[in-house]
Amino acid sequence: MPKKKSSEKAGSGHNLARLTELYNTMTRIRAFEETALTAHKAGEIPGPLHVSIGQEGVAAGVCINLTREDRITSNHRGHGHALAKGAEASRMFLELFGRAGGYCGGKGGSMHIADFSVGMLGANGVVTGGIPIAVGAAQGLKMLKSKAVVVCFFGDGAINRGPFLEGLNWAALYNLPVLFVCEDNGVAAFTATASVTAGPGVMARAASLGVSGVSVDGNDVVAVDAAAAHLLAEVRGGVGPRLLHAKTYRWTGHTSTDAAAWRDPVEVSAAKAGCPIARLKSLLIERGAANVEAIAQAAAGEMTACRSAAHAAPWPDPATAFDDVQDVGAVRHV
Amino acid sequence: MPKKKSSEKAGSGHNLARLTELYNTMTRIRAFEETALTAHKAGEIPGPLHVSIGQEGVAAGVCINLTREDRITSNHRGHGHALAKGAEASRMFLELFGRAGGYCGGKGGSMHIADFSVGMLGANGVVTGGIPIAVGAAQGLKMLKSKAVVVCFFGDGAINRGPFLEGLNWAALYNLPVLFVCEDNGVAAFTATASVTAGPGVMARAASLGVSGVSVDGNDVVAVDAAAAHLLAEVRGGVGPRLLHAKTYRWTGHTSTDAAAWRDPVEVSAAKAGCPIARLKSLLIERGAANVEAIAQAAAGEMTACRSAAHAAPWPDPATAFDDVQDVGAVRHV
Amino acid sequence: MIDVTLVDAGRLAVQQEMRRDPRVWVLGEDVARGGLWGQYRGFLEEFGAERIVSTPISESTIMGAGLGAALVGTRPIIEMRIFDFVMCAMDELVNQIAKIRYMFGGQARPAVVVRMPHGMWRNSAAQHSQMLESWFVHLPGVIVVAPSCAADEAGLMVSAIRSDDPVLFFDPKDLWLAADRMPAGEIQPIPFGKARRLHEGGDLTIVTWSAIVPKVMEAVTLLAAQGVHADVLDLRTLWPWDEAAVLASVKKTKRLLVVHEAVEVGGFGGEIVARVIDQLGTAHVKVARRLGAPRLPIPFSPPLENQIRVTTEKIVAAAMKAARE
Amino acid sequence: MIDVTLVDAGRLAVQQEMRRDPRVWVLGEDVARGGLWGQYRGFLEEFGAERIVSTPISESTIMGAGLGAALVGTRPIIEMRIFDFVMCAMDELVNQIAKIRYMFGGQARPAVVVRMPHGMWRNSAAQHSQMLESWFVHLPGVIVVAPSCAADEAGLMVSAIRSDDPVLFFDPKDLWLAADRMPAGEIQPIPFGKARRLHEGGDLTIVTWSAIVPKVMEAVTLLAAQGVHADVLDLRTLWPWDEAAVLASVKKTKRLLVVHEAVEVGGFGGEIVARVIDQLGTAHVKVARRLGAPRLPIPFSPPLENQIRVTTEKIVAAAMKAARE
Ligand SMILES: Cc1ncc(C[n+]2csc(CCOP(=O)(O)OP(=O)(O)O)c2C)c(N)n1
Ligand SMILES: Cc1ncc(C[n+]2csc(CCOP(=O)(O)OP(=O)(O)O)c2C)c(N)n1
Ligand SMILES: [Mg+2]
Ligand SMILES: [Mg+2]
Repeated sequence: MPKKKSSEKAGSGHNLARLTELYNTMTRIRAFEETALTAHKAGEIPGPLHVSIGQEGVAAGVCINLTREDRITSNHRGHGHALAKGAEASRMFLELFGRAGGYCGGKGGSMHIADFSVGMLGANGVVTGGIPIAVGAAQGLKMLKSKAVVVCFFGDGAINRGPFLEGLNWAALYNLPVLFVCEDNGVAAFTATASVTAGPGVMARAASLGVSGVSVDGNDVVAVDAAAAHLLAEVRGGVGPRLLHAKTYRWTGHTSTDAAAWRDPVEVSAAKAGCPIARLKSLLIERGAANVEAIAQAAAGEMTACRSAAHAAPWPDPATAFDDVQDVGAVRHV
Repeated sequence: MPKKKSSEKAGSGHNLARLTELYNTMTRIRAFEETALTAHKAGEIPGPLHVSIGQEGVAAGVCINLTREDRITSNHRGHGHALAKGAEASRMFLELFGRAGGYCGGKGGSMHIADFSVGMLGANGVVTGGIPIAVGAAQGLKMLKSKAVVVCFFGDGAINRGPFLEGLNWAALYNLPVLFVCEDNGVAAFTATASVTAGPGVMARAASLGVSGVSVDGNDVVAVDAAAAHLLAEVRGGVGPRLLHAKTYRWTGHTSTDAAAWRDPVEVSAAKAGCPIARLKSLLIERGAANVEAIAQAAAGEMTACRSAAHAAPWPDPATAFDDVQDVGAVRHV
Repeated sequence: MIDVTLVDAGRLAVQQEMRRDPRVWVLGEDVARGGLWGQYRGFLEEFGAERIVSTPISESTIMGAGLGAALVGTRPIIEMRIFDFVMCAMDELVNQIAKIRYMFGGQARPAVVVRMPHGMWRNSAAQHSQMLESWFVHLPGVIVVAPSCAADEAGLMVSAIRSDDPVLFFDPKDLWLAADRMPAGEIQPIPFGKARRLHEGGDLTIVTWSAIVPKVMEAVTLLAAQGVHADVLDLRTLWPWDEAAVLASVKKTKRLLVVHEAVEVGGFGGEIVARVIDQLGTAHVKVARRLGAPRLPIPFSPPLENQIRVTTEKIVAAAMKAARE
Repeated sequence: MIDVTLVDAGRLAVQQEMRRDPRVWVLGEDVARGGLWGQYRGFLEEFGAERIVSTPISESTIMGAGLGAALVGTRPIIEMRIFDFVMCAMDELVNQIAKIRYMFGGQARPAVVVRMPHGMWRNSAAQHSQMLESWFVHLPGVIVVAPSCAADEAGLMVSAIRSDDPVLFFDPKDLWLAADRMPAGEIQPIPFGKARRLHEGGDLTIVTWSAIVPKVMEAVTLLAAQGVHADVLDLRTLWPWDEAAVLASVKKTKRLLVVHEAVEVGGFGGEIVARVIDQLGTAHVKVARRLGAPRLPIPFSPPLENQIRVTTEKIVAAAMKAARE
């Protein structure tokens, strides 16, 4: 049965340093994406851009419980996951801009950011694409006797694709160290997920595949942190996979070019009123934190600088288009 | 919650004619497959052959509740489904033998028998292959305002492939007239299904996808009939899809060339002792049926005759290899 | 003539056929909302939720359910959003749709249209830019359609919907929203297997299709200015393809250049070259060559993408070489 | 030399490499039981259930989990049972494995071997007999291997396991259990991209691979008896392929015949013909032609299967024509 974590209790148990760290991560994600959106609208960023504004609590609350050796897989809306796992904003911006020095040398863009050096095994342009990869990574780590665990982020739209069933069954079967995180923002692209999803939902689906878990208010980062801490402790203990179901809300459209006129404005206002960052900020102020504004300002400043740097950065050498396809049988010219 | 149907009650409610019809179907399936196995061993049937000896109660008990307009989809082990749905044994034998006049003109063989004229939409060589086809057929029938329903047969091994999740969610979502029938013989090819399946099983998986159902002893044909009647009445009533989980046992190996040395002989003997046909026979004799032996003999005679006829039948004209690929863009010669 | 984009042209064709035949319907993600490009705009209002069915993200079942619905007599248009996601539904397409009529000895008629916008769509990177149309030419049981202009999008769509064979319909993503014109009034079906001659010339034959066609035409203008006159055939359908028209043209020009956006290695250009050589003999052909993309995934960054794209300049250079060699 | 089947040869190679490198492991259906053909017989006993992992019927995840496990440094052999089922795992293969290194700018190394027994296997019908190896030549990011004899099965498997690139390894189903011989002792890796010359001759070049090779050799013997001497190259790997060897041979013979079991239309033969014509020019090639199957699904019944199969007689006839024309 899903347990509901109450934020109050967990929050009071949290020390100020941890809350501050969460706040720092969340404001950095927010600033990153707001800056990226502006840059995209200004024509500085090519291709599609999927932002997760409003969902920052999930990435921050989960990843604060991970070590560098732990791995994550992500989906098409992965900036927050990458930043929370420790990827550098500057190299992410370079990648968004398609410049030299970006994480993928300009080959990936927003939808394919990865930083293997911090255990971020990549965003993915295919819905559920990260699920089989995550369970395989966990299987490999187990084989190598590593202590690391894997966190697999996906959206509520992903639970209607076959690999969801296959991957959870697989992880439970081989008792793999995976935390599945369903970021449930209620929509899949432009469609309300409830309108295309039968049955009682992701928790029941997971339970039927042998994966138990916890459902949490994803906009309450303290609750997310507590639930993730609890579940990851279980996963590290070797009990097999677990699921974290985080209910959240996406403030914006599907991509940066989707003005989201189709969204109910009342719903959007309500979500903004319950902003996860504002909620944490109140808590921090209540707990006597002095530097809250400074953190947000630093985040904004950092991202503005990243944007400018990316804008000024050189394009990749066109010849690099031929690199990193394969060692044997690589082509070198048109 | 799964309801268990008790055979005694249902059986007593059955009239002798219906029990006799079930017996006739089951003995015909058994005779068909035993004859086919012998023919295969004698080298008369090319290619792989998957028989369902021991599982006849499921096909018979379900299909007795169908009209000719209802459709079924099947899997790689589909002789019983086809016969129970009304396909002709003679044309099935011709197909097994690869002869002219076979259901597919010799193009399909055992794994691809279909008889659209009786609503048998085909066996399938891909595990879960019939699931999306079944839900789509139901959707089409609904659109055409047909009263027909669709029965989708699959094995316990199929519940670990993605299309199981997708198909059940889909059927529940669009409230489609489908009865899913999981023929659970405990094995998938050569692997005990329990050893590769996490969680509480097919009923829970279906429930999590919004599909409720009934679990039944698949070797008790009277119970299968009663459960299928009940579920199909619901489905015809427009409540959406249902699941029938029929626990059964496959006496033989995966294919006709698998001697099944890997099976526990104690288990096999126990299964044979609980033979679904023998059980029904006892019931019939108890109820005073006079013609039981004659039915079994007639079935054996029919299938022997089908075998001989198939053996003597002409091969298809080799030129027909070029027929029925496509209308436009068809090739006519090598 | 009316001013339309290719999206409009496709929409008008589907709408016309849905009005004509109540068995025609559409299933796919977000289609009730009008589709990703507006190719089904207004359909929910006109045809209702039963004939314009927004589905879960379940590609296997979108494809497979379309097949099942065809088997009972409806005529589904299976919208796959973008071609790359067809990789999630290949069993249903390759093992089921393409083979079911044959395997069952003619009993099944999988009359589906599978709509798969394909190819580059600026800076969408490796998982949203693929062109693998040549794969399906190699797959028995299907028709392969790849239009490059509004009139063909419309006329071939009408044929696709009326076809009893399964039709793989590749909308050209990069041209999808380009301005174009097409005849007003009822859309007439365009037969499969007939190429469209875009330019007459005696110096070389250029065979091409899909999103690259406008670039080829730019190149042809530049070539003409330099005194090289190309015979240009837009194949429009890759299976069946208009071998007769290609052979007739190469007989005249003796020089063949196939231009496609897809990777050159293993692309459909090889098939065309091989057939031409086989049918005409090497003695009657001076040059037979292809121009396609290098064997690389599609990169994201504009200069990288430009580096590997088939450009007008590359087409001019290749055509010049083929004509003069 | 030792007497082995191709199954044995593959087994010995995998065993040798699993002994050498503890990071190598196998996942797939029924593999702990030894695999469908016994290609992993005895592995459970020797390597334990962690390195020979019998999986659920979950092709997407077999493929995708293999990739994930490679990303953390293990070296999986992904056993797909038969090629046709790869259609259930195409997203993981095409959109993930083939592109991940490139998309991520070199960070990922998908060092997997995907094992896919392919082709006819008498009377298994349309869903269990396909050969689509040419598709993967067209797919950037992968190596394509298709051996035809025990020594190649073994030596190429060793190379595949040691490769940091993803290798698609097509075991030839129809030859799988045929008796053959291979060198005793440690199995040496065979480099990718080197053809094997099976016969020397000056009258025409035959390029071939996989299960059809023994039939080609039967034909070559019959041709020799009629005074036609063929240069025969077994490509062994289709990407990279030994273009240099093929060009050298055709330069000598001026006549090329590609023979493959797969459908001729859109098959890899077209690529070979197109490259040869491109590189040598039509003036230096007299004949360039292919022999493959007609564009049909594979039927079940023996006479129908025989009708569409590439047979020794058809090879002889095509070679005769190519040599004499
Ligand atoms: C297999 C596949 N189908 C369709 C798409 C197109 N698509 C991209 S994101 C998306 C919606 C995903 O919804 P969800 O998983 O809830 O993530 P969210 O966008 O809400 O963060 C869709 C349908 C895709 N990328 N991959
Ligand atoms: C997608 C796919 N994977 C693997 C196979 C090979 N295969 C054929 S039958 C079978 C076992 C199926 O088990 P189950 O569904 O329980 O049916 P049963 O054989 O027990 O009747 C397997 C793995 C296949 N046909 N299709
Ligand atoms: Mg969502
Ligand atoms: Mg079973």
